[in-house]
Amino acid sequence: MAGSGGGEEEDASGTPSDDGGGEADKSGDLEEKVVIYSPHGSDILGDFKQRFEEEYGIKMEFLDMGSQEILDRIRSEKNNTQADVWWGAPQVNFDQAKDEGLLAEYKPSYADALDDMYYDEDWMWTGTSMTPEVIMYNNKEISEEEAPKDWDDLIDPKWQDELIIRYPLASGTMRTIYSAMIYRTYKDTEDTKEGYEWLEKLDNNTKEYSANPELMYNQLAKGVGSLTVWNMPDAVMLAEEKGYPFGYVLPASGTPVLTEGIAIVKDAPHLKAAEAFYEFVNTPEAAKLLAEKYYRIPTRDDVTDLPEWITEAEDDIKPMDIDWALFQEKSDEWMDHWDNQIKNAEKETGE
Amino acid sequence: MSTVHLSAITKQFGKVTAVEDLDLLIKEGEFFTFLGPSGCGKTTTLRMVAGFYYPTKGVVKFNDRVMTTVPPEKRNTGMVFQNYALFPHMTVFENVAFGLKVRKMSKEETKKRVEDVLRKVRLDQYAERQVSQLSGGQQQRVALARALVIEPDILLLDEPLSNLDARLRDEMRAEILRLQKEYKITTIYVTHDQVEALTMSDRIAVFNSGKCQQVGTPTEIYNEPVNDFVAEFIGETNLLGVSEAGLGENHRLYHVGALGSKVKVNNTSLNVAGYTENDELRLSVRPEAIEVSAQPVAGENVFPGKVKLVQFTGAAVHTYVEMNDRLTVVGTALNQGPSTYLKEGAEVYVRLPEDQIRIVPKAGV
Amino acid sequence: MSTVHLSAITKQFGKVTAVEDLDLLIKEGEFFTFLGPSGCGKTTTLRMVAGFYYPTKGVVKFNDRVMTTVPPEKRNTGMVFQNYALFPHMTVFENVAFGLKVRKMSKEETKKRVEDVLRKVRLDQYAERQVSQLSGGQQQRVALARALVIEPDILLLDEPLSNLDARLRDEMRAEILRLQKEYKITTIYVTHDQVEALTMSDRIAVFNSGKCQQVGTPTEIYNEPVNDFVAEFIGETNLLGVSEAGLGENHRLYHVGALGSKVKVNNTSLNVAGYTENDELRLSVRPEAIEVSAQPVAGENVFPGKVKLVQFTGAAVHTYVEMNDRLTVVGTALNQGPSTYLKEGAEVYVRLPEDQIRIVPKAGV
Amino acid sequence: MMLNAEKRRTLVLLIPVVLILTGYVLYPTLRTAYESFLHNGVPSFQNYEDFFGSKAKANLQALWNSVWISLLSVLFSALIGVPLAYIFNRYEFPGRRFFSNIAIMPIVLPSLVGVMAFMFLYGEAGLIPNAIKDLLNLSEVPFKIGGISGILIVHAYTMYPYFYMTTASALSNLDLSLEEAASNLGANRFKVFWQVTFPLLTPGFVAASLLVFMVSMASFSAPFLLAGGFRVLSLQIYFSKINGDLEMAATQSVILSIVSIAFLLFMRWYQGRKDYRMASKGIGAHRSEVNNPMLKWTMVTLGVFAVIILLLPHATLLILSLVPEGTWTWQTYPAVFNLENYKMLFDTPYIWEPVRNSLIMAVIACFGVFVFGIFTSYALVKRNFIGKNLLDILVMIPWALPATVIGMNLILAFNSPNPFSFGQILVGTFWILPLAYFIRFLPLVVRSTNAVLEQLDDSIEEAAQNLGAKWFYTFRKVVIPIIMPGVLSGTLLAFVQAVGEFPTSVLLYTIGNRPISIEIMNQLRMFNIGQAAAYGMIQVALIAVVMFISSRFLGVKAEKSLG
Ligand SMILES: Nc1ncnc2c1ncn2[C@@H]1O[C@H](COP(=O)(O)OP(=O)(O)OP(=O)(O)O)[C@@H](O)[C@H]1O
Ligand SMILES: Nc1ncnc2c1ncn2[C@@H]1O[C@H](COP(=O)(O)OP(=O)(O)OP(=O)(O)O)[C@@H](O)[C@H]1O
Ligand SMILES: [Mg+2]
Ligand SMILES: [Mg+2]
Repeated sequence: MAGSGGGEEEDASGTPSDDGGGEADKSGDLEEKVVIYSPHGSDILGDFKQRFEEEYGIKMEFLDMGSQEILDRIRSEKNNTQADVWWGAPQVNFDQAKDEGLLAEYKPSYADALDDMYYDEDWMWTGTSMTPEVIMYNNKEISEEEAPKDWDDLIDPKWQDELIIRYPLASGTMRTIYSAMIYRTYKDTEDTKEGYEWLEKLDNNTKEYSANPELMYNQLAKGVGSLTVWNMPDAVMLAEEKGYPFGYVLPASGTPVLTEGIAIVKDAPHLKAAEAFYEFVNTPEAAKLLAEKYYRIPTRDDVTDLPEWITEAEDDIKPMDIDWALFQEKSDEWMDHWDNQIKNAEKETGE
Repeated sequence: MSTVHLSAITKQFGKVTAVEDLDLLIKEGEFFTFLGPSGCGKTTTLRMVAGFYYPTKGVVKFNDRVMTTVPPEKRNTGMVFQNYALFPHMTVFENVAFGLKVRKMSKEETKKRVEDVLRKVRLDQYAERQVSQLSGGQQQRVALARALVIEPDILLLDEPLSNLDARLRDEMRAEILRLQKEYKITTIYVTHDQVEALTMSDRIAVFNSGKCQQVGTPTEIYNEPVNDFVAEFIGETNLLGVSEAGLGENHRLYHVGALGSKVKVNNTSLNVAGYTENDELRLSVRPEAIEVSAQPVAGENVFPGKVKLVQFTGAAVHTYVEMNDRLTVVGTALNQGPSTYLKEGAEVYVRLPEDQIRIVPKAGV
Repeated sequence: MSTVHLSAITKQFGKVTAVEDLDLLIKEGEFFTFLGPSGCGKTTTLRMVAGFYYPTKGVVKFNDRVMTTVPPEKRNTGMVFQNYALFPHMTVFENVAFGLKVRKMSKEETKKRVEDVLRKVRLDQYAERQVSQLSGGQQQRVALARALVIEPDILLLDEPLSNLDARLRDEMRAEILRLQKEYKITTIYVTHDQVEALTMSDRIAVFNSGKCQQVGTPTEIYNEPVNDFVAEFIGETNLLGVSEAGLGENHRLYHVGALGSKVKVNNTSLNVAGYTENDELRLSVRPEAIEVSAQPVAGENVFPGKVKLVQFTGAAVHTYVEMNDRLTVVGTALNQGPSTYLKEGAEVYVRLPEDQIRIVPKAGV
Repeated sequence: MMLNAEKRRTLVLLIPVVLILTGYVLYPTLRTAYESFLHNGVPSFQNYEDFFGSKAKANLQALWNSVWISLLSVLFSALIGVPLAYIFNRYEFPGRRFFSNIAIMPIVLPSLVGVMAFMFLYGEAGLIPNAIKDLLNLSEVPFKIGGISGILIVHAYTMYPYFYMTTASALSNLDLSLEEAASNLGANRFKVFWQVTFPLLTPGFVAASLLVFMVSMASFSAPFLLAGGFRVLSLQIYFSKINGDLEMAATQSVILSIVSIAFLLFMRWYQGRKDYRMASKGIGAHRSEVNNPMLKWTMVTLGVFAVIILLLPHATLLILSLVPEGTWTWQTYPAVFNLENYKMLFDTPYIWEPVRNSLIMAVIACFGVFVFGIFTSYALVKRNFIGKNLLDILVMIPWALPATVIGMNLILAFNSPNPFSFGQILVGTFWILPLAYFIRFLPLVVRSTNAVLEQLDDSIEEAAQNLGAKWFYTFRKVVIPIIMPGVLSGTLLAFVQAVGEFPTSVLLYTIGNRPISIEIMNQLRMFNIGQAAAYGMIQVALIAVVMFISSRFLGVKAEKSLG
C-alpha cells in the first residue's frame, strides 16, 4: 500500500524527486539518511520509518520527544544542526521557532489541498492534522445526557470537585483552551476580566491538577473526578484503543482547533531527503493511515474514506475564530496571571 | 561494693580460646590485680566483667546476682580502656562529665566533681581542650578521670597508667588507692608493672594463655610461687633444673644439673612448693637473695664464678656471674655508688642462701 | 647511621608551646632516650625528627643535611607510634611487610624478613590475623616489628614497650639493642620506664615542660643530677630543703630545716652540684643509700625515727621512717625474706651517708 | 619556603581538581549566572528586581516552600535512613545481609515511573487505600497521598538511601570501644546513640543532609506529579523556561543555588566545630555481641516489614508491567496479567540499545567520578589551602542546581567550541551525556568520601609515610582501602542514578546515545504505561544485578577492614 501510495503521490505532485519505478532511482539524489524530530511516538514513527525506508531506500532516523523539548533542542543545536525535519507540534511552537529563525521555508506539492488555516503564510510550516478540543467525561459516572454540553456548563457549581485538569502551564492543549476561554470575551472587550473570572470558577470546580496525561486518565477512569477538557483524537483513541470509559462532547458554542504541523529545520544537513519525507508523511494515503490507525484528523481536504468518528464529528466541529498571533503574544501573560493570581487565590496546594 | 564471682568462664573467638575455664571470687572492696603475659586473656576477662563480651561458657555474678548477659550500662562498673576510648567530639571536660550527665547530676555538682577529679589527675588546665590535642599520657589520665568520677561499684582498670612517668604514676596510684579505700570500690586492675601490682594489690591472679596459674597476696605470689612460670614471671629469678637428691633433717638436697653439684634447701613450705612425683623440678632463687662477693664466703651452697656483666638500673646493680659455660646467674645489690660495683671479669664467690631458695614444679602447658 | 642535630627548635600549637628552644646532638649509632613527665614534648620532638611536624623555629639536620622540611618518606626513619597507627585493613603480615613492599623487595625476601622479625617479637603464629583481633600488647609488637623490619637509618620509638609485661619487655629490649648495635642504627627512644631508660641508653635527655633539663649518660643522670627536678624525676629520692651552713676541709655543712639540724656532705663534685648564690638548695639522698637500722649506728648524719610503713615491692622493701611530724624519709633494702622486714611503729636510726648525699639547686621554671 | 614539599603536593593535587571543576562546573554555571543578568539581551538587574518585586509573591512563596519542604525531607529521610542503617549494620541477625541490600532499592526506582507507581499504590484510586477500604467496608478511602504529604513521603522514600548509605559506611569506621565506654559509664542504648554514636556520625549526616537538601530543593518529579499546583522553586524554573523566559529561569536558578550553598556553608560550619577523628590508641574494633533472642526476632520482624514496604512500589511497577493495555482503567484492581507488554517491547528491534547506552555511559561517568571524587575529597579533607570553601562550593554546585539547569548550562557552554571541550562542539555528540552524568554525580562521591575521610586518624597515613611510602603509594595502599566503603557507596549511588538519569538526558541525548530513561518517557508520552513499566522493570533488574555484583565482589574487600 505504501509503495503504490508513494507512486500516486508523486504523480499528483511532481515533486523534485523524479518519478521512476525503481527504489534505487528514488534515492538517487537523496542523502544517505534523514533525521526526524517528532513527538508522535515510536509506534507511528516506527511504522513510517519502515514505509519510508522501503520506498526510498535511505535510512530514516528519529528522535522521539515532546514538542516543547524539540523546540528547546533545535534551539540549542542551532550551531550544530542535527535534525532535518520537525514533524508534529502545535502551530504555536512552530510560530515561535519561526520567530527565532529556526525553520526553513518549504512549500509542499499539496499546498492547494490545505485550507489557509493550516499553513504558515511564509510556508515555514504546514499543518498535517487538526485537533479540536472537547469536554471529556467518565461515562461510568456520568451519562451522556448529564454531561455538560458547552464550556459554560463546566463552571456550574454542581461539578464542584469533579474536574481533573491537566496542569495547564505544562500542556500546550490546556494553554490553548485556557487562553481561548479568555479570548472569547477579550476579542470584543479587550479586557481579560471576564475571562479570568471564568477561569476562577473553573478552578473552583477543579479537584486536582494532574502533572501528566497518564495520571489524568487514571484519575478520571477510576472516578476520582469525572470531567475534564482534552483533545478529541485522544479521547477517541483512549476509548476505542485502550478501553477507557470515556465519552466526549464537542462544545456547542465552538471550540479551539489546534493545528499540528511539519517543518524543515534551517540548515538541515539532509535537505533533499528532508523534503522527500515532508511530502511522504502527508500524502492522502498517509493521512488516511494516520486517521484510521492513529486517530489523527487530516488537514487535507482531499482525503476520502475517513473513519466514521471523523466524518460524524466534522459537522459538529465549530472552529473558534482565533487570532493565533495574538494568542502567542498574550498567552504567556495570561497564563502567568492564572498561575499567580487565580490558582493562587483559591487552590494553594492542589490537594 | 560488690563481689565479683566468675565461675567456669570460657571465652572463644572462633577457634581462638582467649580464656579457659576460669574461676575467680573477688571480694567486696578488694583491690585485685590480673598479671600475665601479653595476649593471655586479661582484657578479655575484664570485658566480660564489664559486659562487652558474653562468656562462651560460665557464669558471671555480682554479689549473688547473675550478670552473665546483663547489658553493660546496667552494671555500674567504671572502666579505663586499654585504648582509652575517649570521645573525640568532646572536650576533656565533656568526656569526664559524660557519666555524671547520664546520671542526671545537677550542673553545678557535675562541674564541681569534674573539676575536682581533673585536679587530681593534674589536668585542670586542660579542661577545655579537644582530646586530640593532648599527649598520650594526658589522654590516659582523661580516661582515668572519666572512670573515677562516677564512683562506680566496680572499677575495671586496663593498664591505666602505662603511658605515665614514674612520678605521675605514683601519684595516680595513690589517688586510685585512696578513692578505692574511701568508697570501698571493688577494683580489678590489669598492669604489666610488677611493682605496681605488688604494692597496690590485696590479691593477684597470675594468668598464662587464658588459664589462671595462681591467686594470692603479693608476698605469697612473690615469695611462694606455685610453679616456675609464676616464679619467673613475677620478679626476676634464676631458674635451675634440679632433681631430688636426698632428705636431711631440716633440709632437702637437690642435684643441680648445670652446676654439677648438690644444693641444700631448708625443708619448709616456704622453700619447697607442693609437687608430685611426675613433675619436673626447678630451683628458683631471686637475684636479690644471692650474695656475690669478691672474698670467699662461709656457709652452704657457695660456688665460684666470674663476673660477666655489671648492669646499672638506678637503685640497684645487677651482677651477671658466669658459673660455667652452661650457667650464668644474676645477683642484685643496692646501688651504693659507682665505687662499690664489681669489675667485669673478676673472680667471685656466689652464695645461694638455703633459706631463700624455692623449689617449684614446672608449669603444665 | 646518621647523626641527628636539632638546633634551637621551638614548636608551637597555636598558643601552646610544646617544645622550646631545644638543642640536641645525637651521635651516629647512639641509643638516645627522652625522659620526662607526661606532656613535656617528647612525642612532639620525635615527630619533628620524623617529619610529621615542621618546627616553628629552628633547624633539623641529619648528618650535615638540613632536613627541616623534607617530607617524612624521604627521611628513612622507622617510627613506633605511641598509638601504634596500625593499618586496620591489613593482616599482621601485611602491616609488617608494608615498608618492604614500598622498598620493592622481592616476595621471598620480604616473606623471609617479615617472618624473621615476627618470630623475634613472638608473633609468628599471628601473621594472618587481622590486627583488630589482637590484644593491646600484641598490637604494640606489630608496630615494633613494622619499624624494625626496614632497618632504618634512624629508629624512633615512642613508648614502644609500654603495654608489654616485664619478661617480654626484657626480650624486646634485648632485641632492639641487638638490632641497634648490629646495624648501628641511631635510635631515639621515649619511655616512662626508668629502668629501661637507664639500662638501655647511651645517653639520656631529661625534659620538663618543653625544655631540656640535662643530657648525660645514665649514671651521670642518676648519680649527678643537675637540679632537684632531675634528681626527683629519675629514680626515687628524698629531697630536703637546705641552706649552706659552713665549709670543712673535705666536707661542707648544710642546715636541714625539716630536721632542725646540720648535715655533713663530702665536698666533691659528685656530692655537690654546681649552683649560684641565688639558687634555693635541696639535699637529695636516694632511698637505697639510706641505712635504716633498729640498733644505733656509728658515723655521721644519724637521726632517730619511727617506722611508719613497710612496703614490699618484690626485690626490694621500702621502709618509710617518720623523723618528726614534718619529715618522713624512705629507705630501701633488698628483700631478704619476710623475716627481715622491720615492724611498723618500731624505733629506728637512720643514717644519711655523707658520700651519697647530693646537693642540688632547685630547677628554674 | 618552609612548607615547600607539603605545599607542592597540595598544589599538584589541586591543579587537576581545579581545572576540571572550572571547566565543567564553574564556567557553565557562570554562563547561567551571566544569563540572569540579562534582560531581553541587555545587561541589567531587572530579573532580580522582578524576582523580589513584581513576581515576588509567587517566587518568594516558592522559595519558602522549597526550603521547608527540603528541610522536612532531610528530617524524614534521616528518620528512616539512620535507624535502618544502624539496625542493619550493628546487629547480627538472620537475613541481615539481604535486608541491607534491599534497603537501598528505593533508589533503583526510575524517578518518573517511580512516582507514578506511588500514585497507583497510595493515591486516592490507589491499591492500598482501596484494599483497606474494601477489606474494612469503609465508605471512603482511609488515606491517600497527594499534595505536600505526597511530596514528603516520596522524598523520604527515595532520598533516605543517602542517609542509609553514608551512615552505614560511617558506622563501619566507628571505633566500637567508644560506644562501649559510653555504656560502661551508664548510658543506655538510647543515650549511647544520641550522645556518642550520633555525634560521631556527624560527617556522614552532614554529607547526607547536604545531598538530600539539595536534591529536594531541585526535585522536580515529585512536586510536579503529586501537587501540580504547589509552588516550589524548581517548578518555577521549569515553568519560566516553558514560558520562554530563559533569563528568569536563570535568575531563579541562581537564587536556588544561593540557598543551597548557604545550607552547605552552614553544615560545614556545624561540622567544623568539632573533631571526629578517632585517634584512640591501637585498634578497638571489637564487635558488640547481641544474644537476646527477643531483640533478634524483633529485628527480623522489623526487617521483613521494612522490606515489604520498601518493595511495594517496585511490586506495583511489576504489576503495571504485567497488566496488558486497556484492562486496568476504571477497575479498582487489575484482573488480567500476562507478558504482552514485554512481548511488545522485545518485538521492537532496538530494545537493547538504550540499555547498552545507559550502561556504557553510566560506567564511563562512574569511573570518572570514582577517580576524580576520591582525589577531590582528599584535597578537601586532608589538605589545607586557601579557597577550600570555594572549592567545596564548586563541587556541590552541580548538585545544588536543578538537573535541567545543569543541562542548560552545558548546552550554553558547549554548543560552541572552547578549550574545555578541546575545541569541539560537544552538544549533539555522544560524550556530552557521560560528561553531564560525571558532573552531576561527582558531589555524591565527594560527599560520601568526605564522610569517611573525616574519621580517618592522620597517624595511619603518617605511619605509611614513615615506612618510606610515597604519598601516592600511601594513598593507594592505605587511605583508599580504608575509605573504600564510603567511596563505593557514593559511586554506587552515582551509578544507580546515572542509569536512570532523566532531566539532563532529555536535553542532551542524541540518536546515538539514547538512554533508558528517555525510552521510558517516550512510552509514557504515548500512554503506554504498561510498556513504560516493563522498561522500568528492566532498569530495576539491571541496577539490582550491578548492585549485587558490586556488593559481592567489592563489598567483600571493603568489609574486611571492619574486623
Ligand atoms: N595538636 C596539638 N594542639 C595543641 N596542643 C598540643 C597538640 N599536640 C600536643 N599538644 C600539647 O603539647 C604538649 C606536648 O605534647 P607531647 O605529645 O609532645 O607530649 P609527650 O611528652 O609525648 O607526653 P606523653 O608522655 O604524655 O605522651 C602537651 O601539653 C600537649 O597537650
Ligand atoms: N576479636 C578477637 N578475635 C580473635 N581473637 C581475639 C580477639 N580479641 C582478642 N583475641 C585474642 O585473644 C587473646 C587474649 O586477648 P586479650 O586482649 O584478652 O589479651 P591481654 O591479656 O589483654 O593482652 P595484652 O596485655 O597484650 O593487652 C589474644 O591472643 C588475642 O589475640
Ligand atoms: Mg589487654
Ligand atoms: Mg607522647
